[in-house]
Amino acid sequence: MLSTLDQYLPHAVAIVVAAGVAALVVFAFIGAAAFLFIWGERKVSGRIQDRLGPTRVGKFGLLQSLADGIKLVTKEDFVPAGSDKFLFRIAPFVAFCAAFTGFIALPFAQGVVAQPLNVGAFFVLAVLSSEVFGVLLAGYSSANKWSLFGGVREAAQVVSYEIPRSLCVLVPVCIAGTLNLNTIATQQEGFFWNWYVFHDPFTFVAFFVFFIVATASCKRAPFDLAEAESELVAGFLTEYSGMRWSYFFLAEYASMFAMSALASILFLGGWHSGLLPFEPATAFGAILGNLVDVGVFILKGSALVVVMMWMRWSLPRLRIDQVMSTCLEYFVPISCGLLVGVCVWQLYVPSAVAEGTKYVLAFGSLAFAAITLVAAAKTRPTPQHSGAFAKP
Amino acid sequence: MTLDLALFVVLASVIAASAIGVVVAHTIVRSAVFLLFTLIGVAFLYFLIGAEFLGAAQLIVYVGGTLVLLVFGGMLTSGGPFQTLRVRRLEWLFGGFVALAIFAALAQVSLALGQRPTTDAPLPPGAGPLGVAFLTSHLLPFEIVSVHLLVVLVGAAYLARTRKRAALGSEDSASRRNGGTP
Amino acid sequence: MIPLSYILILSAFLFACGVLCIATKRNAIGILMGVELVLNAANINFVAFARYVPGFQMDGQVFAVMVIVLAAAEAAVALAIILNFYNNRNTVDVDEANQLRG
Amino acid sequence: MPEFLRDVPGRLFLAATLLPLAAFFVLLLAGTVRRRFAPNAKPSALPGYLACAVLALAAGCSIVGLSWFLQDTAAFHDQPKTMAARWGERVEWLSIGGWKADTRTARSIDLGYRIDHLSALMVTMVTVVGTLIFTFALGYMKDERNAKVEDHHAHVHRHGRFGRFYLYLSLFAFAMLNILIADNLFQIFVGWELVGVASFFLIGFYTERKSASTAANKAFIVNRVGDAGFLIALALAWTHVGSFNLDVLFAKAPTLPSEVLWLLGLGILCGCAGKSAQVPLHTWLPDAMEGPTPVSALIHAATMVAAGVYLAGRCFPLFTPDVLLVVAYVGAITMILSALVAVVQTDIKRVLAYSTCSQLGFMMLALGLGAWTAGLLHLLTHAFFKALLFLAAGSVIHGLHHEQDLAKMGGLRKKMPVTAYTMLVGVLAIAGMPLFSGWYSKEMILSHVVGNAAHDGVARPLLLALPFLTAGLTSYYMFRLWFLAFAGEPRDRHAFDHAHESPAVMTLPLLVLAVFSVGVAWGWPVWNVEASILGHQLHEAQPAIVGTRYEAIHHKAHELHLMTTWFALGAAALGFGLALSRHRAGTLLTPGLPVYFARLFEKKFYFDELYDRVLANPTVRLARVSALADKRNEPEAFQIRSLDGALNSIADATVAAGGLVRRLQTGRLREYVLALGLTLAVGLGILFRFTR
Repeated sequence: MLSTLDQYLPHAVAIVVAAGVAALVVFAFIGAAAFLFIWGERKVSGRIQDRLGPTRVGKFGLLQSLADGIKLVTKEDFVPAGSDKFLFRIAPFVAFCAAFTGFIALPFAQGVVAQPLNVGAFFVLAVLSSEVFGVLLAGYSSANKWSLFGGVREAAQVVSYEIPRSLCVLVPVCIAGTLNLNTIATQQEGFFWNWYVFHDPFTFVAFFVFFIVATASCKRAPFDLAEAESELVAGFLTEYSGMRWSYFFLAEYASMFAMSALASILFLGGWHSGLLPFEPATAFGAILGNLVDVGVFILKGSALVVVMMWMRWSLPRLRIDQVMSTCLEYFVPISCGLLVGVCVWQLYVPSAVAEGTKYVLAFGSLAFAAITLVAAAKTRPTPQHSGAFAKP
Repeated sequence: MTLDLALFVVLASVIAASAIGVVVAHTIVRSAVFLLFTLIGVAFLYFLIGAEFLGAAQLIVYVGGTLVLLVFGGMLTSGGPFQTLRVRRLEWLFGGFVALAIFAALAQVSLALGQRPTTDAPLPPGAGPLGVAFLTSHLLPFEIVSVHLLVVLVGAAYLARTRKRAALGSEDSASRRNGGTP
Repeated sequence: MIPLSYILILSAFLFACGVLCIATKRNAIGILMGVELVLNAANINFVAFARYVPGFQMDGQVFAVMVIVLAAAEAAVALAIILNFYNNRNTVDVDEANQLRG
Repeated sequence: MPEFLRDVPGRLFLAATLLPLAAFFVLLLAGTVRRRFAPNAKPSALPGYLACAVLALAAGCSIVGLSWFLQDTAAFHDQPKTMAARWGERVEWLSIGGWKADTRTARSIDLGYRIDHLSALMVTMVTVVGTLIFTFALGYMKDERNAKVEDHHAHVHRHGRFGRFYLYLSLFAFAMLNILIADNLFQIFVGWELVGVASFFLIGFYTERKSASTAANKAFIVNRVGDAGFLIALALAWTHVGSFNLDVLFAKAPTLPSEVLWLLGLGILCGCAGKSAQVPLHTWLPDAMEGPTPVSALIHAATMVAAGVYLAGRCFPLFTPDVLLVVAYVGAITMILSALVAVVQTDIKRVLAYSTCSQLGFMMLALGLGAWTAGLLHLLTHAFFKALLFLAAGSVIHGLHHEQDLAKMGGLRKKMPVTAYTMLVGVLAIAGMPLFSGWYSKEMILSHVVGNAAHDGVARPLLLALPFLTAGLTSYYMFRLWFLAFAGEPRDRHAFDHAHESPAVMTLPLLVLAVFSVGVAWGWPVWNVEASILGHQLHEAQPAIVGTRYEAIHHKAHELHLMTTWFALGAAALGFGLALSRHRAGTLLTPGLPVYFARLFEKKFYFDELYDRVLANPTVRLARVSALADKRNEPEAFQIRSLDGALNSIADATVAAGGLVRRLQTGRLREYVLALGLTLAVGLGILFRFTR
């Protein structure tokens, strides 16, 4: 796009315009994604709880988010008396900016990235970890005890979970030998057994650990201690209303997708479908191929986001001490072990064994998924099993 | 004015403005927010100069770690909400004078340095060569930093450990309890 | 290309702000922030020289990384000390920490 | 044979040196452990066995090494470089100078060893004699193996110190061996000091006795005086030559300014005089008899006093003729004074101590007159028969339950025949009776004395007369000792009745030493003094300078030696006859001299008193006077106003200044930072202003 623009505009202006367009695209994508995810979350939660979810506005209630949005925009922008007004106002934007900036370095397809960075993985991690600052500020500036608790909890939790998250990111990075996300994804092209998740037992475990830890660092249930309704009213969100409130949600869904996207780039082959022996971008031409790639990538990311939702409505919330000990006593040692393990695997395991492991893991997981699906399809919920209170 | 320069001017003004903000802010958390902007600005300045790895490191260490720690500390130690500690005007005056003097001296040195011919050297090496350097030619600093970090880890944990505060009377602890509510 | 002296002046300004911050804050954590500003100023210089001085590319970056890491470590220890001070004095006002005055 | 030994067989001697050190550390560790875990247990005999075994091993090493060395000298006779490489090694221990800024060249202090005939023979002698003494001590120190020992002199009960004794002995042996094999003065000095320390420990072994601790202190302090001279020599060597290595020193010695060389020689001589108990630093040696007798044997025979003579022999090329003359006179005076004192002593060990002094004087005299081979041969032979004499004396003391007074002995040869006759061998040897080892060395020295006198035309009559006089006196007092102890009728019935022969562990070393005392210097034909094999081997190590400088004297000595032999024999016989006749008359214990002479001899020429008056007492008095100024409880206007006043005003001024300066320390962090910032700004400004 830059080269096209260069033909018509001075270089400097072209760059600014290109940057603006990229920012706009990313922002629009985040908006649309949040729009759909919020609807999706309500539908998923409804289904899990044996109800229908939103149905009234639009087909399947698809426009429910729009209606909510209109309501939020029109609400009064309320700032509590006695709060630090400046901080209270900027906190949601700090949080959103952090999540938004993470998308800058995320490649959606081969070369389809706002700013290609050599240290992409590192950058995404760094930026997403600064999202915590918005929450902390929100909690602090609200002049509300629950908010403060929420903020402090968030800070403690995210700072702790950052460690295993970074270590788990290092596991595929060790195999790839680069921090460039584009290169990492390109290395996984071809069939799905080339994905790094199936590379060896350590990456296989690392993927799950990373996913759980990422969920925690997005402060999603079961780790949503910062906004635990049953304990802290709504945590750092208590005093927020209207548009500022919705920015937090925008930030949350954005960072959920960013994390899922990072997971799919690092472990699940990025924009590679894993089913095609060729690269769509070369086979279908640049535009169509890249569109396919982007579609695949968004699909993968969204699938992981749906899993996060699924977890939220299936698992009970942990206590704060449990959250912390889970991280510091289990995830940190495990991820350290994984890092060491993957290095040892790379150095000392013969290539034949490594290749074999790849197929075993890939097809094993496939078989496991198939069996689970078949078993789930065959099992009908009986009245005894349907409710938690059915048995004393 | 090239694009680089324009971006630099924008970044520099953001950095400078928020640095001033750090100094003049009354409450500690506001200072921290301005410091956040300063640090992010510096990180982007690194990206602008071409030191990508350092920029990302600056973000993850300072913004994600140090600053959160500072705010945390501020929250743990503040006596009440939005507490400020005022400083006398004379101190401001004198401090400002010293800071100005330092700035003047450093600026003079900077200008003199800037007049020397500089070459537009190739971009600083990225993460890969840097990592190799850390394990070969610059192994000693790397080891020193590692040991230093370990020591700091132990030391900080030791310093900040909870101690039995038997010496404190009930009156004091009661006042502390009351101090928590606004 | 950005002239080297511009970057150096920016860092000088940050340094002066840091010193001013240290000199005018009574809150110990504010002083810590001033120290961070000073360290950042130094770091900017390192990175700038790494960019503009041939032969200093690697050293400049290595030193910058060292400074970042040490700053983080320093913040942790300083905070631990401040918490200790707070535990003993119930305040973080450094003007109260004058027991060693002559 | 292992590779590392085949190429550098000198390591055998290195091993012989380091083995006692290893034993020392093992014993140190074991002792520490024992004191920690079983403080009251009965001392075990193991330390003694260990130390003996280790030293015996060292002796084995050195004997193998010696034989190998002798083979090598035949094989590589014309390849001095190969010999040096095979029998010497060196590592850099400390490097000084040589920085970029330092224009002087780098110098280094090395640690190394170098084996020649002298050191090979000496090491062998020390280890062999040491092994025998160690073995003897197993029996002699048996009391120390009790958990509770009663000290009859200090009247205290204490824990046995068997292990500690061998600990010190091992250190002693190591230190001495280190001196012997060292190839540089610095290492010798290290060994030198270690010998001093070990002797301090051993002389003061019975720490509870005041006399013992005083004697230990005396030995240590008097030795320091000598060491001060040695240190001066070291400093001179370092500044003027830049190396401590002996070979380098010898090579550079002719180029040094004469006064430097002179001072260097005197300094070394001073060290030697201290260690070898030469006048005027001889007073410690008789007092050193306070240590257990095996220690005396070790000090007098093999280790400590030998070190001085050894060093004098080692450093011979550094001595100018002037210095050598001083050496000769010092030796002569020591020899006659000690001999005269020995004549009237009644303590069996003290007689031997003074005889040691006297014999050392002999050796020094020999060295001073250029009879290098003769002096060192006497050192070797003396080591054997003096060890024998001391051990025999120890056996007597042991048999008489710690009775040392000759007046209470007599007739003991019936009770302890082995001791008596082995001691007789020693007496014959030291008296210079033909075919006993002492004869060969003494004859060589005396013939050299005569040669020297003949060459100079009796320019220095004392140097001619005193040796013969001393030879006669030696013969007299040694036979006097033997007659008093073993012959005649017992003078103390009680002591005699309880006397008994020592156990085999003590008499066996005596027998071995007796064999050595007879035959160690033999050659073929046996009656030819100049045919001594040992003498010829030692002659190999003689510095070249001796051969050139004293060529004429050697010739004269050779010419006159038959006459000398008769004269010497006459002197010895005269001494023996006098002793015998006085023994017959029963007047051995009475001085038989004018009273004031007898007093002079008994009081050891008043050396101790002189030192007390001139050195010790004034020092103590000065200290007392100085102490007055510091005693607060004596209200003297003097101290309040002058000394204390001055000190107090200094202190007050400091406090006042501190009071002024401390205002700067406000305790306010921010002010400090401002000050720092201001300094930075000003400093930068100045830098920028002046370095543009």
